[in-house]
Amino acid sequence: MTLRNVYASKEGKAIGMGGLAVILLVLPRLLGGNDYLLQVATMMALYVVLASSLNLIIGFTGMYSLGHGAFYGMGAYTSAILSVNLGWPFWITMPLGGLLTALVGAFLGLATLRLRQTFLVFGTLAFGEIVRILIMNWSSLTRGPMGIPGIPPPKVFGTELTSSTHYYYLILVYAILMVFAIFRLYYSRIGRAWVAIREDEVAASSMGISVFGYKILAFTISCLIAGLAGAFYAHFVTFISADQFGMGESFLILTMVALGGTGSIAGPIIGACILIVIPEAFRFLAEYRMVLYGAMLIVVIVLKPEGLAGIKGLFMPTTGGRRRTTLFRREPKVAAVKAGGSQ
Amino acid sequence: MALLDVKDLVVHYGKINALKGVSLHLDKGDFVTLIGANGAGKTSLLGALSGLVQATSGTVTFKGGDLLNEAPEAYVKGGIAHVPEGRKIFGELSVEENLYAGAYIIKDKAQVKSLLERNYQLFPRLAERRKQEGGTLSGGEQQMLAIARGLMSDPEILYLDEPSLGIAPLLVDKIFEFIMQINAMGKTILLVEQNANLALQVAQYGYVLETGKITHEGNCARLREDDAIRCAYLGVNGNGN
Amino acid sequence: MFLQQLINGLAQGSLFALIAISFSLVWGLLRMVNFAMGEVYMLGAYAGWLVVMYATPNLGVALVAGFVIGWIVGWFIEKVAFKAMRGVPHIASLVCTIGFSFFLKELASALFRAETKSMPSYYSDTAFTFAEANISYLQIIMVVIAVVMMVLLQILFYRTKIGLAVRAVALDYRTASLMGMKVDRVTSLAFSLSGALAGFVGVLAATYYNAVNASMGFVAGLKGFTAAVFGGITSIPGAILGGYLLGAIENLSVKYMSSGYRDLVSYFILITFLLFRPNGILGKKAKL
Amino acid sequence: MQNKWHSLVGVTLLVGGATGAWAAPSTIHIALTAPITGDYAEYGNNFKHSVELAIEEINGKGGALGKKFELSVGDSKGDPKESAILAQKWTSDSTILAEIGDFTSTCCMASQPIYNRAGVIQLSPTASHTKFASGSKWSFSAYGTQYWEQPVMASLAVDKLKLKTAAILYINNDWGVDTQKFFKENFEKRGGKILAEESYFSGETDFNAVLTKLKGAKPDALFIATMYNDGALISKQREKMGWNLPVIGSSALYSPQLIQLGGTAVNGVYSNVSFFAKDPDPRIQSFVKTFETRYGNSPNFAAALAYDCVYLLAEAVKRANAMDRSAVRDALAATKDFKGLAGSITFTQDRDAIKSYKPVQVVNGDFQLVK
Amino acid sequence: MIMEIAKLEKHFGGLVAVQEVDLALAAGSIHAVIGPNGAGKTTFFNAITSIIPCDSGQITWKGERIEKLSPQSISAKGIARTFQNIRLFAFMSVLENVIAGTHNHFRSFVWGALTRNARYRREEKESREMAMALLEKVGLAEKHAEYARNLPYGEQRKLEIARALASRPDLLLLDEPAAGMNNTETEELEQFIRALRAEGLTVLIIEHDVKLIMGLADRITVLDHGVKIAEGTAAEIQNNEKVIEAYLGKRRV
Repeated sequence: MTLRNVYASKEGKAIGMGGLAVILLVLPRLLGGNDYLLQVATMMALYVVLASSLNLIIGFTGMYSLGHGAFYGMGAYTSAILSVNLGWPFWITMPLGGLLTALVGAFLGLATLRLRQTFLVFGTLAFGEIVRILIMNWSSLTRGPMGIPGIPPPKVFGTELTSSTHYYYLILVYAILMVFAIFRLYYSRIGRAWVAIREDEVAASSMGISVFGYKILAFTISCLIAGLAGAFYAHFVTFISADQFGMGESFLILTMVALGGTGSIAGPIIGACILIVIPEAFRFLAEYRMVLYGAMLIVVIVLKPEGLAGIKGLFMPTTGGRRRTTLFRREPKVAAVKAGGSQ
Repeated sequence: MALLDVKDLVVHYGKINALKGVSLHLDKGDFVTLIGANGAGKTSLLGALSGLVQATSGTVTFKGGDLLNEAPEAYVKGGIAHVPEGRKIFGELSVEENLYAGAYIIKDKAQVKSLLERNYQLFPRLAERRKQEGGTLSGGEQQMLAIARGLMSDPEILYLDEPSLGIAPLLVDKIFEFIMQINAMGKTILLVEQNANLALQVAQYGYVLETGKITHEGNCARLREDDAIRCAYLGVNGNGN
Repeated sequence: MFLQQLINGLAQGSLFALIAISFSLVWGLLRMVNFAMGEVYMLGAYAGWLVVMYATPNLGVALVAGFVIGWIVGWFIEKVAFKAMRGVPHIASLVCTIGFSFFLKELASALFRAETKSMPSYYSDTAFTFAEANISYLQIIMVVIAVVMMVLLQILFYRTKIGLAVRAVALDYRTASLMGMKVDRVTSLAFSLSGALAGFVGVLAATYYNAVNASMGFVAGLKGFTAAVFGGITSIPGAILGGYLLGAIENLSVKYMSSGYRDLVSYFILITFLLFRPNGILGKKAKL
Repeated sequence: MQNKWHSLVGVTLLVGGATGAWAAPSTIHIALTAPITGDYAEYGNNFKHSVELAIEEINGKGGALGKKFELSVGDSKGDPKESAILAQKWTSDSTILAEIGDFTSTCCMASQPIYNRAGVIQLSPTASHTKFASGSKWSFSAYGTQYWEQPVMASLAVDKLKLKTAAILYINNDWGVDTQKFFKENFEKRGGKILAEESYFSGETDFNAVLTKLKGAKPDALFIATMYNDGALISKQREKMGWNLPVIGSSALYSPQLIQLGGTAVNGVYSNVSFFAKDPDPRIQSFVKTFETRYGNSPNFAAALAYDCVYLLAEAVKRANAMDRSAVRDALAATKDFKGLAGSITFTQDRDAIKSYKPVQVVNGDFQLVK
Repeated sequence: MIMEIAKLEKHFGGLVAVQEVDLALAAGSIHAVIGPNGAGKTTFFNAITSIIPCDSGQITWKGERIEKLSPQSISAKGIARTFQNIRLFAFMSVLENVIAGTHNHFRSFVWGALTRNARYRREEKESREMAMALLEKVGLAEKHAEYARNLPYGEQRKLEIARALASRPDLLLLDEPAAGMNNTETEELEQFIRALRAEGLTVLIIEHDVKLIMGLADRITVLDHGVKIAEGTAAEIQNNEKVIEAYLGKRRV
């Protein structure tokens, strides 16, 4: 018996993973050089990373954040400024972007000392907006609303990565590494501490888990990953501006996590893939495209509130939630039971 | 005819079986107590008997009508008042507002007024503090308020969940006097208590609930003499002390 | 000019204050936030605009229309995003209202076409000039409406039976249900009322700015929430106070620093208050 | 549930893959990227409608080189990410000759490297970022940067209206900052003085505060670097404040909606046009009329620019006398004195359009050319 | 004395939950705290484990003052506890709950988790073996893969004890461990606690089941309304007039 056989059997997972890996590796071939689909796949991979990293905060540790767009942007801006202004290579600026974001994330993690639930949502949202406004106004560093054009693409062994296939593989490697890292963290002493905090902070602290320390750790790692993703994005699009990292991005990433399912490894991956594919698949609807997108979001969340691949009942407090359910969702009486009982 | 008749009530919380087929019987004017340790399922039982908790199966017959798994307001309208554990008064509402909240289902303003007056007569302490916020009352006063609030819907049956909880001993006596007084007024009472000794002294009939099942029932006087109960609930050592 | 900024701030603050009340109502009952509140406001504005353009030029009717539409949409959002989802993850409700925000905004954009619609002016003449500061009739009306709304709501909550039920449910819904209060109905009512208020303010804002468009709701919603936290989200007087203060501070901040940092001031206030005084200026004492 | 999603992804991939095979070489296939939904939907729809109209006209006259135009439309939502995805979609379709769009500079610049790599013409009707067209030899802007436009307005202000001082209110985005910068530069070059500058973020509706502050600087004139809808709001709020002074804006103010929204408040506002709907030119008149009857609203500057873009391409194809992407690009880059609805276009070395601008003023609820 | 508590006090608003309580705990003993509902027993526990900070008083643990420490530091010092209203990690498996209890005994961190180096693997193996051993001990080994929330009440209590033991404490605080257990389970629990003492563990227990306490505890402290009213052996307590009056209830009516 494996440690986590609660969630899925290891053999099945291994086969699935192997198959998936093969498909992902030969995808550019499969698509026959269709760069459009490759671009969609690249975006999926990027958002898989972003959503998975946010899941560290929301799904594992049970906190909230609506500032992920800003973290992502911070990584992008740091890397872009360093490489455009100082001419540093991608392989140096990218980790620096991640580190700076992680630092800010750790700082924001301090806020979790005082903020909970919805207040944390708004605290992080306001923080994200402050970052955006600063980027817009700090023209001498960020070029303000003009954005930063001409960000050099990354180089590998002296050759610039320019084709869609290059980018695809680069982000694929990055995404696999990050998801793998998140996976390993989740199934480790650290992941258990996070989940313990999510489940019951008081009990976790009496088990010797430093609640505050692990919350900050979750924020730091999550922001590190998002910052790295931002840096990648900057060198991928070669032009960034503040409006690419606004609230809309934060909403999108949060939605991916919630739709896919909080607290599981697969959830954010599924959520990210769906929310990138759906708008593409709905293109034929023209101006009703986003109407349907919104409607779909509502319907899915109402039908499967824990998300498509989430853990059923997660975040339902064992006592409070149950009582609320019985109070508000009156299930129809089962006639047979009553007949049997009233002899 | 029985006022409240409960048969084979089963309640599950997820996979946990909190009540495993409980049957109770209350006639009009009865003073019945239900004792049991923490976690025995007392609060779940009261919840299921006032619509707060969804039962899996069983019957709850009140005045001949079936109430199982109806919404809480159906119970209140039927004539059941539930004074919850821990008093649960509305801390930020004044004493009077708390009482008005208790009379929520009564449409007739004059009747509400007269119920209010009656409660103030019964609990003069509350009349003195009618404008005070409920949260600022002492524990005993809060318990009185909770009972008075329960009476405001002019119920036929009053559930009292652990009225002695966290209250100074002198006041506990006082509150139990009130409860007996209310019973004497003709209200049926179902008292849930952990303080078995006290409960078995004031009530007429008792049920003992253990891990979701009724293990003993009978006349309180008889239950008090029962060895098993003396040993488990009255703190008297079974090895003859 | 200080006085003029202050007056502008108060007029704008009236709008913030009314939206803040909407947030307070929902917060008080569910300890949750409706992210689609700004979109309800936007739909209210469209309803008012439709009335004025196609039915009657009477502003009163337009305001009523905004109120009604807001009521209906608020009711619907509660039914879908909150009622159907009670006892389920908090985050799901949150995302569901984000879905609504998307849906309503794009629906309005698709139905009414994206361009900004013009709302006719009402009472825009200067009522009087005081130390170089102009005050229009509409500005006075807005302040009066906000204050009247607050008084009406205070009466509703403190002088009526249904108000008592709302307060009781907000404090402890389980115990309230033991009193025979229909928790669902009370929640639904408060939610609808909050939507109605948002719709109503939408018409007022449309009149004040003479413009209606599909994306007008987002900033308004966020500012309204900030105002609510600022003044004290658990209380209606707090929400009103927060609205007026936020309006005044925002407008005065422009006087003393670059307007590029105007929103920064709001967000800074939001974060500061969330961190250090989450019960707002009026604090815990104040209640719904 | 998951299976359904899998199949959905599969279907999308299949459909997407198939588009590549639908190549029909008998047409001139162009793509339009525009914000059909989202905050800029209004402009996106203007793009779409006028491009459709232009293609219909051209095809009605037999197309170019005997080939008809074919259009594919993609909605970018104003989101750079989607714009880039669409860019990949268009560039991976070998039948597509050129792309028109996107609306915002940010979107255009985010997708620019993709067009550049693939060697596909990216012709934006409205991208105004000074670094856009110069960023890639495949990128063109038909808008004309503020570098060309603002001298006209500055000259109007100083030389004609004899204004000495001005205050500037601009929207805080790339276009707004450019507009503000070039107006200021040219205004000061001509001896004027900017007394105050304030910016605002998109989505703002309350301008009372900034206006009151600018009023405090007591300028002779107010320059507003805003789109028409904000311009109307600003004018209304300015009027209510009782602040009357000459107001000068840029070509983005030119829209029938400015007057609808602004009412009497926008009377006297100066703007400039390269496209003027009142122009007696029969081409313009027929365009405006067809557009209005078909789509129910009047075309704005964005519509005219997008319309011109189609004709620019058609002409380039004719001049290149080939359907080759690179030949058409060269021909397009060589465009000189192209007569469009929105004035004549000559591309600079950097593929920005040099255009002619005519100052207009709102007089009694109508735009009139300033004589 | 392994732990000495002096004049511990905790107020909630105007309510005095715990008032100047002294308590000395002998190493290797089973010490019970009893008292009527609302007597402040759980608050007392919470104050000892810093889950709520005490207002005043001193707690000395092996000669060291600990009343100002954080809950996790107190756990690190070797004090573990269970909760009256069961606070398991509901969405973790039974085994993981116990492994989470071993948190403090291992040091591998992010790097170890990412690389799964030798130390990490050793620690994981050790912690799993330790946890499984504990589960065997409480008889839950077969259910190690279930979600904790799916266990019946009595087993959840057992699991909570196993989780507390996983931190290898010197002192175990049990808050009403028998609540919700049936007679057989209670007897098993009694045996289990005795076995723990035999291993050298000190146990401080709050319990309502008087029968269990009387048979089990070496010393009993009685709290009533936050005040310690008696302390002694089972026999002493049962004959203490004050206790009979306040806790067992005088004959009323």
